[in-house]
Amino acid sequence: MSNGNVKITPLVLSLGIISCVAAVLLAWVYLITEEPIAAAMQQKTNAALNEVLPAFDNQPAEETVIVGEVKFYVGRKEGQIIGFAGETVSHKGYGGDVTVLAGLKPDGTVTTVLVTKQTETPGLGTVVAERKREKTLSGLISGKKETGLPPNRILDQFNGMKAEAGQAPWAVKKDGGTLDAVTGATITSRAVCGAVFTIAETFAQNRETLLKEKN
Amino acid sequence: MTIIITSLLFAAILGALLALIIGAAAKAFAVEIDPRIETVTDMLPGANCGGCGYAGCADFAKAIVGETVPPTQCPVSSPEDARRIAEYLGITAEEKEKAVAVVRCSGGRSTTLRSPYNGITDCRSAVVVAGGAKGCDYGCIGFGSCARACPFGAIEIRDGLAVVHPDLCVGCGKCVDTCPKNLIVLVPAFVDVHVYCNSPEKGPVKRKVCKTACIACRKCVKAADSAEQMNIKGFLVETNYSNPPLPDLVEKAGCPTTALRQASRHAAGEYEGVSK
Amino acid sequence: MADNILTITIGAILVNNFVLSKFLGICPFLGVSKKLKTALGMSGAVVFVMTLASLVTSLIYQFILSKSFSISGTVVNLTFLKILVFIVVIAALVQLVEIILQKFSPPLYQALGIFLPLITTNCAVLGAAELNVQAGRGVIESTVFGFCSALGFALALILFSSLREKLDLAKVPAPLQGTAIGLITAGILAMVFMGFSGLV
Amino acid sequence: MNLFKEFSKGIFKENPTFVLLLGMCPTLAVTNNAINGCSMGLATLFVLAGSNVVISLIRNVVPKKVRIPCYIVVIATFVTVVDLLMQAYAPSAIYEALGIFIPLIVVNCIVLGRAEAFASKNGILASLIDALGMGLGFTLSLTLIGGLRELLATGSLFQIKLIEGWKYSFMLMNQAPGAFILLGILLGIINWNKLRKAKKDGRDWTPPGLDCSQCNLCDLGKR
Amino acid sequence: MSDTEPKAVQLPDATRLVVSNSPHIRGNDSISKVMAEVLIALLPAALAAVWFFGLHALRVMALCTLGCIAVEEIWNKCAKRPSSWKDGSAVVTGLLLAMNLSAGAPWWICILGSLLAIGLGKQIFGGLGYNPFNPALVARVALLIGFPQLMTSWVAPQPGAWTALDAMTGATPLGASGAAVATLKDLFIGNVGGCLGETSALALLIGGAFLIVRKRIKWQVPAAFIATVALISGLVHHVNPALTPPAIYHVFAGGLMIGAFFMATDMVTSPMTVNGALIFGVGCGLITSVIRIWGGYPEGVSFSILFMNALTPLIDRYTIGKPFGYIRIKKEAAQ
Amino acid sequence: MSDKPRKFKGGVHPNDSKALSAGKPVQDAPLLDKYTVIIHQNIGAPPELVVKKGDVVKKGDLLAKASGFVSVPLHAPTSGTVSLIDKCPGPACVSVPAVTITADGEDAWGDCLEPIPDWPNTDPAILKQRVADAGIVGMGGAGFPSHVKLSPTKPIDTLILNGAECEPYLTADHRLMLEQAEDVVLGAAILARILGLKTAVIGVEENKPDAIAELKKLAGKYNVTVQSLHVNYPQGAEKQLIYALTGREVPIGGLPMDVGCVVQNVASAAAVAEAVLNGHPSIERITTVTGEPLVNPGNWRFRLGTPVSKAIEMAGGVSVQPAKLLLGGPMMGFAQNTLDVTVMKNTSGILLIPVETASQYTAEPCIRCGRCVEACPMDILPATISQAVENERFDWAAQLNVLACIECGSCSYICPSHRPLNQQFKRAKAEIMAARRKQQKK
Repeated sequence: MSNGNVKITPLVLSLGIISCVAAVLLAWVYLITEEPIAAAMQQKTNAALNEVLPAFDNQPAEETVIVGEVKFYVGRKEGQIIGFAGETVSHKGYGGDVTVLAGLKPDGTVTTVLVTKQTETPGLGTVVAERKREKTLSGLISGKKETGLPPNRILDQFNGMKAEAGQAPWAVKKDGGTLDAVTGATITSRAVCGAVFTIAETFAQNRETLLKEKN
Repeated sequence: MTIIITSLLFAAILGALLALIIGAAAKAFAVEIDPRIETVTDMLPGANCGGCGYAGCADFAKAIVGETVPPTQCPVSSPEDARRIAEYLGITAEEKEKAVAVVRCSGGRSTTLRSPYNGITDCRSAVVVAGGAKGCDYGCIGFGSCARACPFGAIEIRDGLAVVHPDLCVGCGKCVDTCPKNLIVLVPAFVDVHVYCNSPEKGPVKRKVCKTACIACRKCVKAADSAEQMNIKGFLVETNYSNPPLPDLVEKAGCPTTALRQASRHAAGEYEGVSK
Repeated sequence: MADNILTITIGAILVNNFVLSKFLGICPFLGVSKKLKTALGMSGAVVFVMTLASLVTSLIYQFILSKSFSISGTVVNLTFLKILVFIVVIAALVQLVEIILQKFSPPLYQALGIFLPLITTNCAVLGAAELNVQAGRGVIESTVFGFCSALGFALALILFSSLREKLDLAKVPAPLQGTAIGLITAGILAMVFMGFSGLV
Repeated sequence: MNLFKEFSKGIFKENPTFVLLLGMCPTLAVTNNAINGCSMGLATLFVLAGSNVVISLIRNVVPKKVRIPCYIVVIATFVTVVDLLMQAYAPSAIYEALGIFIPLIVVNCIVLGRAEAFASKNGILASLIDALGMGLGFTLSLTLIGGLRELLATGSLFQIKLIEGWKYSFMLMNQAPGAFILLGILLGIINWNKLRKAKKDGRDWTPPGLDCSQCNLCDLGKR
Repeated sequence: MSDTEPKAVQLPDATRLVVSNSPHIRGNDSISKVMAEVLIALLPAALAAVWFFGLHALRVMALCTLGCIAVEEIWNKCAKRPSSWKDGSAVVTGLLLAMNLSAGAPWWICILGSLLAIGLGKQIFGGLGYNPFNPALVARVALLIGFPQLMTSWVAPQPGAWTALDAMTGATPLGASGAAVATLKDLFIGNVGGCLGETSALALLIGGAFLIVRKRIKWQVPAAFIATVALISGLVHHVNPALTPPAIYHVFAGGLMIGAFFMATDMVTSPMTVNGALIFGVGCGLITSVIRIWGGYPEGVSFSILFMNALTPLIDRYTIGKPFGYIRIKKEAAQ
Repeated sequence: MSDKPRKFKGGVHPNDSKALSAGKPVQDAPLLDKYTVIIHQNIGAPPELVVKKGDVVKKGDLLAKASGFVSVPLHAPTSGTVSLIDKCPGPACVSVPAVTITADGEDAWGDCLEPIPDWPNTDPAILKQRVADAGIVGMGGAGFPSHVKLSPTKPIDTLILNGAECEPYLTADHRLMLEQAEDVVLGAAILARILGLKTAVIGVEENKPDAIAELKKLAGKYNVTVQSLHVNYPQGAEKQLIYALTGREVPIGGLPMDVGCVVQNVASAAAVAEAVLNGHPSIERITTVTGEPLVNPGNWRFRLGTPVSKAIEMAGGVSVQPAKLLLGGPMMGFAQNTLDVTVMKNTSGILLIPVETASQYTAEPCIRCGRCVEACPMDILPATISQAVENERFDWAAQLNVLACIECGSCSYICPSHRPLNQQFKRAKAEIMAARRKQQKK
């Protein structure tokens, strides 16, 4: 069998046709899934906001203010601002970017911290980032449902902290700070810590403007 | 709809471009591969034993297709297999007799003199020390280099003697090269009578170190149906494999040292020194 | 920028080693590590192709796929074609490299040629392209990342193959021979590389 | 009957993970728990089935020279479809956990390997059955590995804690080294069983070597 | 033989003469002697550990040693191999493993560690002599990754108190504020928290010196290792004191001493040639410093040694000295 | 040259056990009624037999003549009748052809070679021919024909006499140097003349101070230097000796003449002196019969063909059954499985090893301690080669320079895992050489 005289036309044709069919198919699937994907993302954001903000009755996902690196969601109840949710992305994660969402009282006190998006090492970096309710066998059998946000040793230590504008950044113990870090996941801890501080500090700096926002 | 058309266009251009490149490349750099090689490889046993003298079955297949060797050179495949390959390639294949290996020694631990040996238990290593520490300079060392070399598990070490199981042996000849004493020979499989001794020494010398040595007493030569069935070479009798005796010769001759044996019964452990 | 590139370098080679912590390119890692010599050849080919592929895919993504443009009123974004385009481009690239090498540098082709077809299906190449998109790296950073990840792959591959040459001589229990002991060794190697975690 | 054989071979005799040793990257990467392993397996199953059917369809019209690129295009299409569908409908935690390994199904040797070794030589039904068998085998293996890793690491299965009050987690199993080591040990156990059987039957059997001999995409393994 | 003729000269019985290869006499060295000397060298450190951490240290050591022997023997039984604990290597591995654990380590950590050390680190590769990685370190690193919290919480030393067990946090003298954690004298004598073998630099130095004098280890390995760590940490401290404590802390604190003298010098897993040993030591020192100063784990000794273990085949390969009379061949070939 | 003892790299220091026989003066072995002389006693081509069964020979008569350049003639050890030409056990446990002479008891010399008393003024070529005619071989162990060494194809500047005797137990050369110092030094001077050199160096290990003193007394007279050597095994190996004395490295696969040296054993030198001055061919040698199991170890002057059984009888027999019987020293000697083997030109010792010290160990896995690397005088990596051989990777062993191995056994001696390193190297060398021969044939 010699391939010396391959005809190029059938090659071009077959590969071209297949590519075209593929492209059409993909475009079609894309069109179908476009909306569900957006909806899924929206839902995710809302779910997270529900966790960090007190009960609100507006649409915080649609009422956002971007200050520097931080995106603030404004939470209202009956028109009154009841809290903010600050979201920022830290590029200092171990396995990539870490997106942190922190709930803030109007006075700037951190209420709850969530990591909404991360690609950290499973079982190590994720220990820092995840709030996971552990299902147990007996729990399943008894059907008891635990509600509320599952605790996380690292994330919960920010609760109640408050930053002053221009103060020195919060730091983990390894860097001479006061905050605990997970051994072997210092990087993730550091990234989360930095992100929370960025949110709190940015809020402190712009508190006045934010509170006045569309009031 | 626009998105569909755009992606269509994009993909069409990309696909066509790609195919163009590959097609052009294929045209410019044609490589000839004979598809028959693969087919022949598939028809071979695939044991990669190397018995044919090539580095594995694929290599051998290449040689067959190149008509440098006949397919019958594969010691493992049956004559029918070889014929099938030959038919496929449209060449003629002469029949090759099936061969088996024979270890020409009957000196087990109980029948021959051995010194205590301390060292690597491997024939090829032992032979560099004191010639394997045996009373007989020509006998089987019994550390089983051949048994380890056999890809078919056809050689067993029994009481310090390598014994070939003729029914398992395919005659690939791997063991032949491993034996440092050159004791192993390939013989036609249908012959069952062999002289299990390889010592060219004079009878009394052999008897001093081994109970089952061939002492060239000629009993078997006389008992044979025709004179050419057993050859005398020096102080050693050998089966004439081009005119082999019948198995009943062993009974008829009544070899005084039992060096003359039937391979099948030798493997079954029916003689002195090899009993299971 | 400089700091970032240093981070990418150390991160890709040691900390987030492609094979040992990201599980990319396991097949060639296991497959061509039998002899140190082949491992070296494979490493060279991967470094070459991955750098090039990272550059090309990053270029395509930055300037075509990720751009939203408007055609007759509809906003069109072709990002969803990413996987298709990347893999096809990589396949073509490998082919092209093979042809060019064969034509212009026969010795290099002798050394790397046999590994090239394998690289098409080396998920490290596509993985690098995907990771670059995910991390939003620019063209230069993407290329550096591709190069360094390939170096990391090469490091792991060479270490592993030298260990395997040693294991060939070991009296590994029969059931564990072959792939099993190879995977376990790789596991210990991965454990060692975890020590670098936190460097960047 | 024959079809059933085609189907079952992927699960046991030619299990892609434990016997053919294909698709090692996802096998190791996304099996940190049973759910991830299972979802990855199912995603692969979908791609495998789709591409096998399509490739079987087009096998006679595609010129040999552009065979592999065409197959890759087909596979990439199905992968993108899976990617989009999962993004839209799968729980976001799972989609995120699988990460880039969804796009990387494209280069999973199982998919291309089956396309090349089976679908390009067989009819549509046989190819589909083969794909389903292989995919199921892959899914089961991944779920098994994922489950074991989860169990050894945190004492839970399908994210349900089995041993309550066990406060220590063996993180090693959750991470890269654990994946390698566990798979190695599992292979060892399987080999041990096979060796035992072979010995009983008086056969010689050596565990598969660590080279490309299982994969037939290029002839590197045969060199 | 010749009982009937008592006066006759007695000749040896030829059939009982053993045939073997030269040399026909052997030195009286053996593996168990080598291991015994390593154990003797570990004795000061073990005693120091018992002094500082009391009976808990003894418990950990006993558990690990017995655990390793048990795992070794069970494995041998299952794999139908001859019993091998008597060669002492399992005991050494067990004791070294114990040296890498905290006095407060729970019993199951010791047993799991033994399983990892002997099973995963050694027997899986075919037993003594075939393991590419130091078994005790494999176990330690596996445990460290597996139970990071547990493995980095130490017990406070209480010299002479036999049963006290005070947990303390994971602050190590290797942190930036090293001097605040322990004084130099404490470090040298061993009055600091840490693994059993990480405490007393003095005891380890005595043991190491013994091994070097007995020529059981190559002095090049610990020398190059410690010197590299001292050099790099000294330089970094000089440039940026906030980043890391002075070199002397790096040398005496943490696992450097035990690593350099007892782990890196493990014959099976380190290069055989002198040049190789130097490269090995320098490499260990380099990686240790990097992990200690910039890395996520507080201690880098075990990782660095394992990494260099992995490099050992390559080092061995490229540091093969020229044999006697080799230079001349080359010269002649050149002519 | 300074007086400081010279040494080489590596080596081991076994317990030398020389005290058993060092103090025993050499005795002449009594005449036996039968001598079985092995025909092939040299490295190279076997000599051609010139007698047949029933021939009557005188002491010193030719039994076999040299069959080529690398071959030496063989002479009758005593007068008598050639009673049998057959195979007898050889030193390597394999039967070899031998001539049996039944002594007539007269022990009468036949027509000997002409003595050359005026050797300082004789043509070196004649002297060299004499060495060849007398059948002199390297009596240290290898049995390499001496005249071949004396015909170098490269310029020679140093003649070295090997009196190191580094093998434990052996004292034959020691006694020789002590009792026949004059012969040794004279032999050295003759050899130097053959090579056209003015001087020669005799290297002696410093554990033989009496021999050194004795040689030094005579050294000045014949313009020979005596150099003491560090006590270390294998000091007597040719290449190590050259290195210790001159600092030159003999290339792998090379000969001493490649570095301008010729090395002769002291016993060979004494034999040369005997052959030149008295015209006596090489038919006897001093052999140490020793070992703890022996009742009365000592040194004897045996004729070629003396059976080991007789030698052991002379030494009073054994008190306990020994584990091994060796020809040569314990480090490089050959184990025997019969007492019928006979003394040859290169039999420096007959050694019985007791069960307690015989190396009968089972090999354990290599722990890579590197002791063998330190001990190897050739600076190769025994441990790695051993692994290669174990896995039958002879190509790799060749890469690792296994062919440079001098089989001194230092590595096996020192190995704590009791690995049969030396045997593995012997096999590797045999396999590699066989493969090369096969290659060449192709």
